[in-house]
Order: sequence, then structure tokens, then C-alpha cells
Amino acid sequence: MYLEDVKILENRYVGDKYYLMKVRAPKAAKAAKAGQFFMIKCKNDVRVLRRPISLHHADADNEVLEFYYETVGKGTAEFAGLQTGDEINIQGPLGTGFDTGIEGKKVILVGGGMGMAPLKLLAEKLGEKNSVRFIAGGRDAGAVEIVKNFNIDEITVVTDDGSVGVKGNTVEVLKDMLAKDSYDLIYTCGPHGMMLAVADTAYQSGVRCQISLEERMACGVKACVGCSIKTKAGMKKVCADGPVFDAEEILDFDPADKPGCSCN
Amino acid sequence: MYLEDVKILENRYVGDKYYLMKVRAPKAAKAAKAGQFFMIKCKNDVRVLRRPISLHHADADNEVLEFYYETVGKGTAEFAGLQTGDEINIQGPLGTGFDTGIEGKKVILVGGGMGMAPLKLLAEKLGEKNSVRFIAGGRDAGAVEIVKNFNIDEITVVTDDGSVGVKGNTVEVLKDMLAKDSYDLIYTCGPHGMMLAVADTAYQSGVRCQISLEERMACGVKACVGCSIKTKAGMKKVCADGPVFDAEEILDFDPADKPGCSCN
Amino acid sequence: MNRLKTSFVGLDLNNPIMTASGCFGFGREYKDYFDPSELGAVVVKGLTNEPRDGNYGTRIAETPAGMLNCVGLENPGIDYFENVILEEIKDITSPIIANINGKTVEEYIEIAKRVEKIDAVKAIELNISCPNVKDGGMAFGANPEVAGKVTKMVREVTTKPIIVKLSPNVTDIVGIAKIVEANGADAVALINTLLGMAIDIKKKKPVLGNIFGGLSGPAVKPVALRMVYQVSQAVNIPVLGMGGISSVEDAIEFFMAGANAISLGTGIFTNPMLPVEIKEGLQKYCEENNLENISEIVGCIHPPKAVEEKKEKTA
Amino acid sequence: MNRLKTSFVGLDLNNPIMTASGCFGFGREYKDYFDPSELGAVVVKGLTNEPRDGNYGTRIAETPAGMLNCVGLENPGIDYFENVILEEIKDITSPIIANINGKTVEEYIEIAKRVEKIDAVKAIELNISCPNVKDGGMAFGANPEVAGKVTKMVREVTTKPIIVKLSPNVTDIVGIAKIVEANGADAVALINTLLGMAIDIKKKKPVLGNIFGGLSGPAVKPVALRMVYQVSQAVNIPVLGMGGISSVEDAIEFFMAGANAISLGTGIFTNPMLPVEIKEGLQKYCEENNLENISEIVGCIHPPKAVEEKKEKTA
Ligand SMILES: Cc1cc2nc3c(=O)[nH]c(=O)nc-3n(C[C@H](O)[C@H](O)[C@H](O)COP(=O)(O)OP(=O)(O)OC[C@H]3O[C@@H](n4cnc5c(N)ncnc54)[C@H](O)[C@@H]3O)c2cc1C
Ligand SMILES: Cc1cc2nc3c(=O)[nH]c(=O)nc-3n(C[C@H](O)[C@H](O)[C@H](O)COP(=O)(O)OP(=O)(O)OC[C@H]3O[C@@H](n4cnc5c(N)ncnc54)[C@H](O)[C@@H]3O)c2cc1C
Ligand SMILES: Cc1cc2nc3c(=O)[nH]c(=O)nc-3n(C[C@H](O)[C@H](O)[C@H](O)COP(=O)(O)O)c2cc1C
Ligand SMILES: Cc1cc2nc3c(=O)[nH]c(=O)nc-3n(C[C@H](O)[C@H](O)[C@H](O)COP(=O)(O)O)c2cc1C
Ligand code: FES
Ligand code: FES
Repeated sequence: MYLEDVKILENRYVGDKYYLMKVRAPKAAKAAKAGQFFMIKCKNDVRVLRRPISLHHADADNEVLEFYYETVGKGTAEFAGLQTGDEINIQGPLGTGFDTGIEGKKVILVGGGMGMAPLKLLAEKLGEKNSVRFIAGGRDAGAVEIVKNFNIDEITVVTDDGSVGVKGNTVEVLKDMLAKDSYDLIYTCGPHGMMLAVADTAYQSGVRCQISLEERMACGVKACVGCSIKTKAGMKKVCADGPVFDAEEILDFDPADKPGCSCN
Repeated sequence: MYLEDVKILENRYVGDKYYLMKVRAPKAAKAAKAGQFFMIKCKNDVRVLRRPISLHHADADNEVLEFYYETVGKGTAEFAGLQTGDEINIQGPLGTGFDTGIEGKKVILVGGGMGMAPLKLLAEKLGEKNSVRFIAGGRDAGAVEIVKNFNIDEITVVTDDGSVGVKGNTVEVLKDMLAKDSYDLIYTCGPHGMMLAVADTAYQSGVRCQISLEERMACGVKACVGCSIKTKAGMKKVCADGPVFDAEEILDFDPADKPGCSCN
Repeated sequence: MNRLKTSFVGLDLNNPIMTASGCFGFGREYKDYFDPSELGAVVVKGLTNEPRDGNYGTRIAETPAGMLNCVGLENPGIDYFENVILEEIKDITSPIIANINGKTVEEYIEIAKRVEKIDAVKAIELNISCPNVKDGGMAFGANPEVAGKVTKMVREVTTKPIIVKLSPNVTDIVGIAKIVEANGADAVALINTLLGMAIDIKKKKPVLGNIFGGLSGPAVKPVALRMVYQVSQAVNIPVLGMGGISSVEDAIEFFMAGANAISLGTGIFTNPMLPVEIKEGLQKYCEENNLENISEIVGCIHPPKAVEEKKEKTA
Repeated sequence: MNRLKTSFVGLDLNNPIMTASGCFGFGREYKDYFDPSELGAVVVKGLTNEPRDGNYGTRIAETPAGMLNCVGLENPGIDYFENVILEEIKDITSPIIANINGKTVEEYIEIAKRVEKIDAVKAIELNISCPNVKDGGMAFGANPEVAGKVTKMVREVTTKPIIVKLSPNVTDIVGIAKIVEANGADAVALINTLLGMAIDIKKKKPVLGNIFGGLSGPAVKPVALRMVYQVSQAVNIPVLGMGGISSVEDAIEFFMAGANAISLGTGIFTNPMLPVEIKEGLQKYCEENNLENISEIVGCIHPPKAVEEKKEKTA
């Protein structure tokens, strides 16, 4: 884990509410693995929490990191306003990342919207020694525009409005694929509901499934206990024990809000 | 009083800790008078109070306002970092300004360091129908560099270190002038101590003296009662009844800190 | 259609947006930016019987996302208010609400009696955050008994609606709210400022002349929201919410927390157009969310049980 | 020369900089950024006897210049701490301070007894901000009597220094501080978090799963400074100050207000190098200002009278 002030090489609008940022980060670019993330500092001091953003791609040779992000609130809006040459402070890489140590397997990657972020590097890594199929879903053409940035062949694009690719959703496509052929592993990242459906589908088909979770984070390093989830092995931290988990490990995907105690 | 998002035309370092900013402000440039000020909004939302900055110059024809400011804390440091083309939000012109309705008088303007800010436009206005002498003081050459930006002839420069102009201080020069000739009015702006000494000198010589005061401000428009000073006519607001006052009106130049009540 | 019409302590307001006492002078000060008659009501600077010079030394300090003030209730006194200021603001069509203050119960009663006779004042905001000189200097609002007492005594001398403004510097804001309700308050306003301080490390002294001052602005919003949420579920009188509101979203948070109306303070200093922006923003919010009236979201995040109980009680 | 050496509750610290409980895990989590042995002391996450899963739902919310949390004291329990964690952090040379918690006085006593037997723990930070289940859910620290009682009972079962950590959500923090002093506290730590809330207006529900959470970060600094200033003049035991420290200047403010040592919390999340930057900054400040030791500025803004009185009493 490093803490670096990095220069922005490029920060461009991709489509829908999505942006792509490239920074030069000598140390982190060498260390970062697919599925890890960074805590990016906001410049406006009214925002004291860093924003967790996944590693989209890391090019160790050129020392370049890529982030693919959606403008959701004021923090990500601030990021979108940054210019080439501006500096930002990034902390990472953090978390464990996806399991990329496999070989000779048939895998499917399912990405929805912003969930495409961690899958570019993953697809590239897995592609080296495995057969990779990629399902990319989004609201419309703008939301899947990013796939042009991916270096993979086998890609199925699905959009809600059918403006590009298949009209429909990722889960339907996944079910089709699983019905037609057998696979060893599914990796997914996207909206909460989509991931649950993917995990469920994988479970039904007896295929192992890795999901990349999101929780509000303060520290990103297991120091604040803010991002806990219940797993078969007890309370785990999304930031340090994840954000990638085996779907079957998670016990309480949608913990009901219920007042506990106001202790820190 | 207007509230305008204005474009920065120029924002350059002048010397010492001083900067000069020019903005295009169509409405305010027509309305502003010497001695008035603006409340400038910070971009970093951690700073909720606007910064009071005097009008340095207003060019109604070209719709340009000039601000001359010193980097003191984080707010002014933020201003110094702004670039040509950036936008800032200014509120003003505020306050009453100097008395410029006089004719055929002999006046002296005494400016110290950042106190030179409101005197450029004043010198210009008074110069039209009066005989104006200007004493400009500062730590060193950098602190008086701004006088090159002034359109007046009769200027005496004084620096603490003698790096440019006379070595000494403005009050000595003022005393010299008053000893040699008689004057109708003195206007001054600068460090607190200097203004007191100027006011005192003026008083000794029986010359009317206008001073431009500073107080911490929240609203700038008499709404918060944060900037009060005691005058012969009761409590006055520096923001709205000033910032320019006849020195003799002020009753308590250096109010001792003393706990009162913690009421708002 | 105006979806912001609000009835508050018997007043028909065009909208539920007021100005926080002490942050809008006497209503005239921001008129270059917008017409004060656009507001739901104008709450004026805290008044006392006698004119007050306020505190010595620096009165304002900036803090992270907030500010401190120790004005010390400088105000021109009730006579000047009645004779001069009311004349100057007679064009304002929104109701004028007087924020009243005292250092003893007697002072409160005196000024309440005076205000009672002023037709132009439509309601009283009873500020009980001031130090109570007689009882050891703690604020009236810090002691439930004293808070109840002062409310009751003021209630006895006025027919105007009383909005009791609570201090947040207490262990149990709900207890205080209930007591002032029981003693005749028509509404509660919260929060007043949090007691804080700032230090000038170069000069090695407190920034404020009075050492302590009241913290306001966005920094206090979470505390204000929490108190509005707690109090609005515990009392059956309306709540005037405030503390750090500086955007339309903030305003909506306060309504959802249970405020029937809101006051804007420090946010106006940062952005003088804030009241108008919030008014327009709320109207738009209602339109986009098919709300006939903004009141439909008041307290909408309260647990269902609390909502039921309150409905029954106020029915 | 190290000008930051500090003696605090009998511990010789290399510097007066600690980590705020709950913001630095168990000391290992930030080791990639700096060596925790650089700190004056490491205060670990709040511990309870039994492991706790903490609260459901969202636990973190950002607020203007601050944050809310409602972790709900998730922690692995004292057994795991003793058997596993202490082994993992045995290389840390700075003293380890255990923050202990309970829902009843009995729970506090039990955990204090356990900690008493752990040599690696050099002091106890007694957190009395938790809700007291037996006495109606108000925090131990909100009731002076209960605060005194729990301090006393813990005092009876431990020989380790006790730093009582106070809740700021009270009317009279000075009263509470005095009572815990009278009952055997070796120091007081303040402030814990201010109770607050945030609302998700799109989802129409509180952001936090627990509805309420504790506010920390720069936003609370003025309140924290005020309380440190008040308490440090009223008690004769040292004060551990915290609340929003995020720069060297903030740290200096706390020392001037009367803190003998400081803790860093939320500021570390924003800037993981903060402890080191403050340590270096304070050393530089001492050098530039010809201070032999940082302690020379502790309480330097107190009124002369208070300083005299305190000197006499502690002499
Ligand atoms: C491990 C991880 C990896 C992520 N990777 C990406 C990515 O590659 N691209 C991307 O666009 N987004 C990613 N997100 C989501 C991203 O962190 C949020 O969209 C972002 O923090 C929103 O900040 P904001 O200020 O714009 O929104 P606001 O809603 O104003 O933020 C308010 C607070 O809530 C937090 N928050 C809001 N939404 C989320 C969320 N979904 N997850 C966690 N915290 C949230 C913010 O961090 C902030 O503290 C990731 C989240 C996690 C946990
Ligand atoms: C009527 C008036 C006109 C002014 N004109 C000029 C000018 O033309 N050029 C210039 O350089 N400066 C001027 N000043 C001073 C200027 O406002 C302060 O230097 C500036 O606000 C400091 O902000 P900061 O964030 O850099 O400093 P900080 O010290 O970080 O500011 C903290 C807070 O204190 C306030 N503050 C600090 N110093 C002063 C001060 N001297 N007067 C009032 N408030 C202060 C700030 O506004 C802010 O609210 C003027 C002040 C007043 C009252
Ligand atoms: C400069 C200033 C003066 C104030 N004066 C008063 C007052 O006279 N009476 C009162 O009840 N509250 C007073 N307040 C408190 C505000 O009315 C309000 O309760 C508080 O500032 C919180 O709201 P805000 O965060 O929107 O400012 C004052 C606040 C400020 C900042
Ligand atoms: C995420 C988080 C967890 C905390 N956990 C504890 C705790 O377990 N015990 C405790 O006494 N205080 C706890 N606190 C309070 C801090 O120790 C500290 O008192 C408070 O955050 C104020 O300091 P700060 O503004 O520097 O963060 C916690 C604070 C945060 C933000
Ligand atoms: S974000 Fe702090 S523990 Fe995960
Ligand atoms: S700054 Fe508010 S009254 Fe002058």
C-alpha cells in the first residue's frame, strides 16, 4: 500500500455518467492486482473521506493506472472536473483482489455499469491462461461504451434499451451461456441486485462465483471497522478481506437496517 | 450590491506576499467607489465565510475590477492559486467608501503594505480635482512594487529596509510633510498600528483623517453584527457604516478582550 | 401552484422558510439580493429591553465548515425596534417574528409584554440559550426547570404564538422540549449554536474576545438533524428546524427529520441567494415528486410507530 | 534533541501523540505508511469481554468536514485480543492502551480485571460514552453519578492508570470530569463523538443503519477545544485532547487549550501520514519557538488566575 501524489495524464468522459482517468503512479502500478482498489482523496476539504475506486487497469511498464468511475455525488463530480496535469493523492492498492491464479479454465465475467471497472484488468490477466467470456451490461450505449477500452475478443454487450448489443440484461445472457456450455468460474461486479442474481444463478448451476462488494468506507485498511459484512467465517472487512469474496461466503447480503447501539 | 460570478482576467504575483487580480464584473464595475469592498467566496467549501477584499480599482468602461491582496491564510492562498479564466463569486460593492466629494483641497494618502489596496482608485478620483500626495510604505521593495500600478505622480516610497525609496516609515514622512506645509485631509489604510499613528499625527496637526478599518466579517451587510466598533455615535458596523470612518469618531480602537456573554 | 404553503403556529406562511435570528439583521439588510417578502417569515435579530453593545473584541471566527460568533446580543433595544426599525421594514409582507432574550426571568417577561403590544410582530421566538445571570450563569435552556418556568411566565403575558428556541448544549434535548411544550410553547425551534472556541496560535490567545462562541454552519448539521428527529417525535407541537442548512438537499433532510419549517442562518452569509434557491428548489422537488405540499415529507423517516402515536395525539 | 518527550499518567512517551480509539485498528493496520512505534502510544479499538458483531447496515456517513459512524463496538473480544492480536503487535515499542467498554457496570469491571492481568497493556482508556442498558439506555458518561461509580469500581480492580474518556453530549462536561477525577481517574480523554445523524433523501431513510451515529472530524474541533479548555482548568489530572485534529496547527491549538497529549482519529483516514507529519511539525515548532519541550505551551492561553490555582493544587 502506497500513498502517492500522482499526476493525471488523462481524464475523459466516456458515456452516460462515466469517466476514465489515467494517472502516472510508479509504485502502485507495479504492485496493483485485478480487483484491488484505491482510496482517492478529495481536494475540497469539506469532504474528509477518501473515495474508494477500483483499479480499472494497471500498466506496470508505463507506470500507468486507470480508473473508470461514475459521477454519483459531489466527490466523484469533483474527480470529473480534474484536468490533465492536476495532482491527486491516491492510497493503495488495497484489498485482496480476484483470484487470478487459475489456469486452463473456462470462465465468465459479468459486469454491469460501473461494475465494469475492475473487470478490464481481470479479463486481461485471466485471458492469458484461460478461456474468458465477458458479458457487459448497461442502461444504454453510453453505459457500455467503455468496452471499446477492453483488450478482449469474446464480449457480449447487453443494454436495457437495446441501443447497442443485445436488448435485455446480463443475467439472462448468463443463464443462456450456462445452459449451453459448462464453466468453471464466474466473476461479477455491478449493481447490488445484479450481483445477487448472478451469484444465485451461479449457485443454481453449481459454479463458483466471485463477487466484488461495496460498502461505505472510512479507512480502507481495516482500521475503522466501518465496512463489515457477515460471512461464514465471521465478520469480515470489505476493504481488507475483500472487496472480492466467494459469493457463498457471504451470509447477509442485505442486512436489514435495525437500530443497535450508537457506540462507535 | 450585486452577487456576480465573474471571470478572472489576470491574477499575478506582485511582490512580497501580494497579488493582483483583475476580473470582468459588468455591474459592479459601474457601481463601485473608492473605499468600498467585496466579499469574495472561497471555492473550498470547508470555508463558509467570504473574504472581505477592498476595491483596488474599477474601470467602468471596460467593466474591470482590480483586487490587490496579501496571502495571509488559506482563503487568500486559495485566491492566489486561481487562474485566468476561472470563475469566482463576488458580492459587492459594499460599505460606504471614502469621502471623494471634495474639490480644490490638498490631501495626503498614507498607505502601508496591503493598505495600499483601497488607495489606487482613491488617488485617481481625488486627483481629478485636488492636489494629492501619496506616501507608500512597506517592508521592502516587493511590498511597494504595486505603486508601479498607480496612475499618480506625487508619490513618496518608504521601506523598512530602504531597499527602495526612503528608508524609514510612513509616519515619519507624514510628519515631515505636515511640518513643511498645510493640508486639508489625510486618508489612510494600512496596519492597525500605523493607522493609529497616522490618525494621532493628523489629530495633533488638526487635520481631518479618514481611516479604513478591518474587522472579521460574516455577512458584510450589517446582518450579523459581527464587525461592530464603538463610535461617538454608538455601535457602528465596519461593513456597512464603514469600512471608512473619520478617525475622531472611533472611541475604542483597541478594545481589550474581555469575556462578556457567550450569546450570539 | 404554490406547494410550499405552510401553516405554522397559526400563521399562514407562503412557504416554510424563515431566517435564523441574528443572521438576517432586521429584514432589510439583504434586500438588494432578494425581496424579504419572498420568505415564509422573517425572524429578526435577538432583542432585549435595553439596547446592548454586545461583546468586546473579535466576534467572528471561521472553523471547518462552520463559524463561531460571540456577538453578545448587540441590539438596539425594543424601543428603537418598535419606533424605527418596524417603520423601515413595514413593506415586508411576510410575518415578522421577534427573537427575545433576557438575563433574568423578569427581563424576559418585560420584553414579552412589550412585544405583545406590537401588532407588526406575529410571533415570539423565545431564545433560552442565554446565560441566566441569577442562577449561576448557565443558560435558561440548560436547566429543564428554568426552561419550563420562563416559558410559562412568558406564556402568561402574551397571546402571540411562542416558539421556544432550544440550546443544543444539553444532555437531554427531548426532556427540555417536552417541558417547554407542557408550559405552553406553541412550537420549538432548534438548534441554537453549539458552544465552541478557536485559538489563534500565533497570538497565543482565543480568537474570540469572549473566548467562547456559538458554532453554526454545515459543521453542526448532523447534530441539528439528530435533535430535530428526536424532538419532533417526542412533542406534539411543530418544530422549526435549523443548523447548517446550505442547500435544497439539506432543507429536505430537515423536513424528513421532522421539521415543519426551517430557518436559514450561516448559509446566507456564504450564499445570499440561498433562501430563494431553497424556495425554488423545494417547489421543484414537490412538483417532481408529485407532492401537493411539502408537508407531506415532514417526518417521513420517523419509525411508523412514532408517526401513528403522534397522529393520534394531535388528532 | 527530542522536544516532545511527555510523561502521561506515569508513562514515559516519546511524544504526546496517540491514536484515537477506533481509528487505528489494533496498531498494525497503517504499518505500510509508518511505523506505529513512532507514536507516543497506541490506543486500540474499543474492547468488550465478548466478541461483538456491531451494528447492522451502513455504518459510515460523510458530513460537512466530518463523518458519522455507528460501528456499534464491533470487536473480536478480549480473549482474541490477548491471545492473537497482542502477539501480532508485539514489535510495537510504544505503550499499548486498551479502550474498554461495557453495557453494565459489571461488564466494565470484568473487562478491567482481564486487562489488569495483561502486561502488554500499559493503561486503560475507560470509555463511558456507551449506552447504559441497565439504567435506561443513556450513556454512562451522561450521568455524573454513574460516571463516578463506574470509574470507582474500575479503579478498585486495576493498578493500571485509568484515562476516563468523556462523552461531549452533556450539559456539564466539567462536572463529569470532576467526578471521575474524584473517583480515581488518572486522566481524562475528550472528546468522544457528538451524537448526530444524516438522511438519504433519495431513499427516504437515515443513512446509518442505526439511525444515529457519532460525529467526528474537523467539524467538531471547536466544541472539542472548548471542552478541553474548560476541563483542563477545572481538574488537576492530565487531559488527553482530541476531536478533529488534522494538522500541526490543530494540534498546537489543543496543547494551548490545555491538553497534555492528543489523539488523532478521523484525520488519519483523510491523511494516513498525519501522525508523522504532526510529530515532525511539533518538533519543528518547538525548535523555532525555543521550547525545550512541547509541554511549555500546554494551557498557555488559560487566564493567569486559573494557571496559578492549578499550579498550587498540583504542587
Ligand atoms: C471497493 C470499492 C470499489 C469501488 N470502485 C468504484 C469504481 O471503480 N468506479 C466507481 O465509479 N465507483 C466505485 N465505487 C463506488 C464509489 O466509491 C462511490 O460511487 C463514490 O464513493 C461516491 O462518492 P461521491 O462523493 O460521488 O458520492 P456521495 O454519495 O456524495 O458520497 C457520500 C459518501 O458515501 C460514500 N459512498 C457513496 N456511494 C458509495 C458506494 N457505492 N460505495 C462505497 N461508498 C459510497 C462516499 O465514498 C462518501 O463517503 C467503489 C466502491 C467500493 C467500496
Ligand atoms: C473591509 C476590509 C477590506 C479588506 N481589504 C483587503 C484587501 O484589499 N487586500 C487584502 O489583502 N486584504 C484585505 N482585507 C483583509 C482580508 O480580508 C484578510 O486578509 C483575509 O480575509 C484573510 O483570509 P485568509 O483565509 O487568507 O486568512 P485566515 O486568517 O485563515 O482567515 C480566517 C478568518 O479570519 C478572517 N480574517 C483574517 N484576517 C482578517 C483581516 N485582517 N480582516 C478581516 N478578516 C480577517 C478571514 O476573513 C476568515 O474569516 C480586508 C479586510 C476588510 C475587513
Ligand atoms: C452571527 C449570528 C448571530 C446569531 N444571533 C442569534 C440571536 O440573536 N438569537 C438567537 O436565538 N439565535 C441567534 N443565532 C443562532 C441562529 O439563529 C441559528 O440558531 C444558528 O446559527 C444555527 O443555524 P445556522 O447553522 O443555519 O446558522 C445567531 C447565529 C449567528 C451565526
Ligand atoms: C470509526 C470510529 C470508531 C471509533 N471507535 C471508538 C471506540 O471504540 N472507543 C472510543 O472510545 N472511541 C471511539 N471513537 C471515537 C474516537 O476515538 C474519537 O474520540 C473521536 O473520533 C474524535 O476524534 P477525531 O475527530 O479526531 O476522530 C471512534 C471514532 C470513529 C470515527
Ligand atoms: S473501511 Fe475501515 S475497516 Fe474497512
Ligand atoms: S459583517 Fe455582518 S454586520 Fe458587519
